[in-house]
Amino acid sequence: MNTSLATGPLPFARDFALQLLEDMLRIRRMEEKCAELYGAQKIRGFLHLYIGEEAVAVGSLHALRPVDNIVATYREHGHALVRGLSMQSIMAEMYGKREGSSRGRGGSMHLFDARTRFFGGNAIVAGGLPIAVGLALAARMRGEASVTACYFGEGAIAEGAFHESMNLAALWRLPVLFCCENNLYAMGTALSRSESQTDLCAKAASYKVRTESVDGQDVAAVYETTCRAEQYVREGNGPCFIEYRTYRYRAHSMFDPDLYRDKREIEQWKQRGPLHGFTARLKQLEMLSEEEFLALDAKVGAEVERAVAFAEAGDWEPIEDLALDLCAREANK
Amino acid sequence: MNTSLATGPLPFARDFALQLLEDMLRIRRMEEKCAELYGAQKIRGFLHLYIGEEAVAVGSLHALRPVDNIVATYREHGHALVRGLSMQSIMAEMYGKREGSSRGRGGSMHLFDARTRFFGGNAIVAGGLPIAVGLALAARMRGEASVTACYFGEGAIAEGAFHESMNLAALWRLPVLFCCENNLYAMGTALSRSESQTDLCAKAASYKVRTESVDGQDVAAVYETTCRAEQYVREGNGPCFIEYRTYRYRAHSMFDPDLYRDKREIEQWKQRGPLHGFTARLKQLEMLSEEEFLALDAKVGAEVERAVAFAEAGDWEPIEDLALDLCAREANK
Amino acid sequence: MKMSYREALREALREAMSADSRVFLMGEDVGRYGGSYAVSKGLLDEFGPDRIRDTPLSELGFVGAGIGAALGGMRPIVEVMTVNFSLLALDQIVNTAALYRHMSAGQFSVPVVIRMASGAGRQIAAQHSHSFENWYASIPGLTVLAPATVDDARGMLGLALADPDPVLIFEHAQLYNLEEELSADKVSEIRSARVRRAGSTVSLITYGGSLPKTMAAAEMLAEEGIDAEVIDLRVLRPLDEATILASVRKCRRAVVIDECWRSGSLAGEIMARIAEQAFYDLDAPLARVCSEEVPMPYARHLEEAALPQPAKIVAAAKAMLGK
Amino acid sequence: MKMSYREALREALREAMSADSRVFLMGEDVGRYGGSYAVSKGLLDEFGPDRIRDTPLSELGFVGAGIGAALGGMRPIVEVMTVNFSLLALDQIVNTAALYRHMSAGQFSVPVVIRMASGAGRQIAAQHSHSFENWYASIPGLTVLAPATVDDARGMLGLALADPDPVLIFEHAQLYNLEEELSADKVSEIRSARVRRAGSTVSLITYGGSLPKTMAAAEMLAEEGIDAEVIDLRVLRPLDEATILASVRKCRRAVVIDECWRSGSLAGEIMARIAEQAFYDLDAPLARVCSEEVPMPYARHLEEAALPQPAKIVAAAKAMLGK
Ligand SMILES: Cc1ncc(C[n+]2csc(CCOP(=O)(O)OP(=O)(O)O)c2C)c(N)n1
Ligand SMILES: Cc1ncc(C[n+]2csc(CCOP(=O)(O)OP(=O)(O)O)c2C)c(N)n1
Ligand SMILES: [Mg+2]
Ligand SMILES: [Mg+2]
Repeated sequence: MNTSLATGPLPFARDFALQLLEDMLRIRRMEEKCAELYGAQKIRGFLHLYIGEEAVAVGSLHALRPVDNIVATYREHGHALVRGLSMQSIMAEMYGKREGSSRGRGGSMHLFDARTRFFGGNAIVAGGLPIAVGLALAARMRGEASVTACYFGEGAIAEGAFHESMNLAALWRLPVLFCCENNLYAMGTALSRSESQTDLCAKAASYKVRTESVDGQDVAAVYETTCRAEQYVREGNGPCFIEYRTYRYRAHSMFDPDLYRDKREIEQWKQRGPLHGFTARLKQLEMLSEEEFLALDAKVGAEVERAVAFAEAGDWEPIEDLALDLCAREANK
Repeated sequence: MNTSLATGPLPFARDFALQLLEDMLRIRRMEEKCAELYGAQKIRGFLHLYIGEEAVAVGSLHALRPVDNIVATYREHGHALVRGLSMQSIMAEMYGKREGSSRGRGGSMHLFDARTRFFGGNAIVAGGLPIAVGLALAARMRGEASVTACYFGEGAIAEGAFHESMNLAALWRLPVLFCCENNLYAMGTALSRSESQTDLCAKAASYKVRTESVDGQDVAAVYETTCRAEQYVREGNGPCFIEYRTYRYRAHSMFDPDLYRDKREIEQWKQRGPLHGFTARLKQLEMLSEEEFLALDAKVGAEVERAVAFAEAGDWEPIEDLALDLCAREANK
Repeated sequence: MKMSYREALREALREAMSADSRVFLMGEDVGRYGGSYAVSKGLLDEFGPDRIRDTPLSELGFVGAGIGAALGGMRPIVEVMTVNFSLLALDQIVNTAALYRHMSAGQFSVPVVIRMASGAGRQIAAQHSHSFENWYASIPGLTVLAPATVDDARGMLGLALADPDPVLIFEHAQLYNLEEELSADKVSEIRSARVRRAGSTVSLITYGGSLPKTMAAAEMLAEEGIDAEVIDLRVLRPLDEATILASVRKCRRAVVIDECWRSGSLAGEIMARIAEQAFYDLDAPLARVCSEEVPMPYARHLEEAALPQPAKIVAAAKAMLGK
Repeated sequence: MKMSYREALREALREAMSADSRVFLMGEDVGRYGGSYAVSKGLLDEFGPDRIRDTPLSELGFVGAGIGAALGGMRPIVEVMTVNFSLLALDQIVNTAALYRHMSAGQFSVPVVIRMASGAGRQIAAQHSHSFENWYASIPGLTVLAPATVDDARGMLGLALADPDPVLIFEHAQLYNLEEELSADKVSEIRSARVRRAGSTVSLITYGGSLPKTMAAAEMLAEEGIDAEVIDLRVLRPLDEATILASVRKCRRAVVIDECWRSGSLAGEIMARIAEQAFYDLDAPLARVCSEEVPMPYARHLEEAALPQPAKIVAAAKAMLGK
């Protein structure tokens, strides 16, 4: 692990930098609130927080276009938010309210949004990869210049679905961006105890897929790397695999006592926090003052409060509508 | 494809060489008879012939020991025979007679033999690989110095089961010999249309598994390579992957019109027939005369005739015994 | 016009591909090989390798890719060589295809058609002879079809493609060589069961590969003066309860026939529905003829003994009538 | 001694591992993490990483490896985190574990035990709330257990390990925190159903996670003067028909309760068996209370509405009695 923080000039303008910072902050503050609401039993079921990994979703999704498809996992609040779901619809979904993005059917793990081509939230590890291959195949057959970005954890690499999907995408040269969020653990299982080859790019390269590996705590590097990969893929050269080296600061889910990681390891990674690091860099570059930061944080805080109020005020889906949207046709029993 | 035949001195004695030749001949003559019996409707269902690939089973299985475990595919008549199932029990099984190795329940694709640790015959492509991993795990936990050899076609490599099994075996350093019979086609699908990376050893190496690739038409080379790999595995160094480069001379199964291969390609490979090549070499080395060859062939022919007579004379399993051996305990419904 | 079931399927594929450029076929050996049951033979030349797309041996991957392509605006027809191999892809069917519309509250839909050969009777033993349509028929969000006639083989595919949600089609391997006259009226819906033989004494309810056997049994019963009605379910999900119950109410006795193992068979589900809804209309206990509860053996006589046969259906019907 | 269902399972694991060095546990996060439902917590320290073996996320691979290890002379206990993920491993269970003995004519056997959490009720939505024990219970060659009490959680594992053939154990996720007095007599067999509450008016037949709900319903019925009998199936394959039929013959009415989707539910199979064998003993149509036929929703009120509940069981029983 590289322990130093990224420094020096940025490859993009201040406005964009502030937007990246704001999006990271939005995820962070939203999720801190979620954790609190989970304690208050407003949010139930599984809740997987993305705290510590924000730079990955923010940097990579900002490299993509509205026409692109996004396929995510159960740890997808951040991706949904950055992609353009309103914080209100996300929060209402976690409350299980009908104003939620899936009318309360999905909860934390199953956020969807057709408008922004956000194909969900998938709670089956590696389950999204074949879907992404198919979305990319459809795009190619329809002559669309879109890229399909598929997020998954490093734990998913052991699944057969990873293997079959990589091969199909490479064999057919499909425009898939395989976005591997390597946070070193799959629940309590460290990468070295799940893969004989821990160099994930070496694994991906065995499918003749182009690979990139980047510091996932550095939002600027994430953005740049993803732009490069996205361009390669969009130009029809076939898929690309990106390893984002990152870390989750919280437990796997709210049920996890988190006893399998060394506290020092967690502390070390926290030194390299994506928010902290980027804020410091912006300050060093004199793009951000402490005052401006506090104003931004207050703005984000207000958005969170509005989202909570919205969710609180929401309605429950009537029980009669349990089977609504099961099928387009008449009830299917 | 290397079009020349292997020549020159052999790394083993004449007796052993003749045994290899005889085993190849036994497979060849048995299967030629099977094809005939299929035409006569004595054998039914699926029948996958190994003709052209004999050197692989013969050379590799002779490198293994009685304590070792063998896991094979639906194209396993040759492996079963070389491993020590009697030709009679194989033939009776294909007839569906109770004297067959599985009392007629399995047929061509499901030969089993506990005595020789022949764990079958598996008609699910790549289905045997996880089983082999488990057998090797058991051997390791029980402190046995056995190797588990698992045969599969190159088509199986696209399956998730291949990926998961390679990783498990490598991660746990298990004594598995992954024996890939690369005959270039999976039914009608050429390797280049099923794998983005057609260098199979490169794929296997991505699991940090040791690899070997050998001319599967040269029984001596197959034997030597397998001995080397088998020793490495037996010594506790973890699994090894061997690619046997071979070719099937017949169609995939008796239902296959075989329209997807170039006739010239087939002819070229026939020039390098494993029997033909090895016989020529033995003659060149003056280890075998034409007379001796004919005598051997006659001996094998007689064995085939005996096997057919045995199968013909066999009984049908009584219908009352349909559920026999379903469970060790009482009928399970 | 006389046509085989196989040809009818091929014609249906050809028609669908010609009519809509979003339709394509993908699966193992559907192209160069011509399909393991030769259904797609010749289509590669006609439509090219993009639309008659051979896949590697990756059932989970390519079924999932079919689902993804449907989400992405195409109308894929995914051929899984046989139902046996579909187990490898089951997660994608259950956890993705069947759920997407409901879980996304109607934002997304998966208009995929998945075809597979199923059933036993060809001496290809335990790993290649399964009938799992009962499992698939238990999954909300799917429509499950079982064409048992050349007409249905010809007509169901287009209707399935028109459905905005996932449809599974089970083609019993023993039917591919079936030859029948193609009727003039096109099959126009995939919602209802059909009375294939009207009768009044006992209702024989079946589908797919068991239909010919059941029709044969009805003939045998007729020779003994027993007037059986034969219902072909056609659609295994959603079940057409109205047709089933009407037949049972008329005949007051029912035998359900399918090739699943008895425990957990679709036949059992049909019986449960009858026991719930037509109990007072019954004059005798319900009965079923299914496969014996063993892995399917290779030897012909054992396989025949393990499968439903006309004689067993006749015996069950007669026992019910006290004959 | 009072004990939780979770502790009972852990004790059973500990006892089995101590008694037989061939026994080991493998699965995702069974070791360092302590098991996703904390069943194996502490066992890694006690038995070491070889025998409490964490696996990568490779359900097909490690379930197959468990089967192979059983063939190779070990007595593996494979934990599949939840039944939902078992779909990825289903091919190995169906096409290998269940077939080996029969297909090899008794030469090989697969003494593996596969445990998995199942069921809904924790608001973890459609991909994590399935009940597929009905599918598994339809496969010849398997024994399928559903411990619903602390005694059974404590006692079934050892008996399952003693079986030379594959045994599946379904642990309903809602039961892990159940606390009960452990009885003095050890559970001694895994072949029969149990009468958990004797009664005479209506037979309520259930298993696993639905047992507590059914017991609650029986109490509610008792308050209304209706004397329900509750049968806990315990063993889902092979079904203990004798106990089921005896209860139905006594009560002459039956409601079957399980958490499967109604179509194709195990409840349906039980009803079919009753309709086949105890038709003349029935005074009313059979009924069942199952899950609604939708993917399980996240929101609590919707999930509750989708699942069997005591009130629904009471209503079904009363309707049957014309009350
Ligand atoms: C097929 C499957 N197996 C197991 C699980 C249970 N599970 C949920 S998340 C998880 C860990 C995944 O780790 P990783 O892919 O690294 O993603 P991360 O949680 O670290 O973001 C596991 C084992 C699952 N959801 N799906
Ligand atoms: C999981 C699965 N999918 C598909 C099939 C159908 N099938 C049987 S053999 C075969 C080709 C396998 O090719 P390969 O692995 O190269 O072995 P070969 O037949 O060439 O020896 C296929 C597609 C199967 N048996 N199992
Ligand atoms: Mg991870
Ligand atoms: Mg091959």
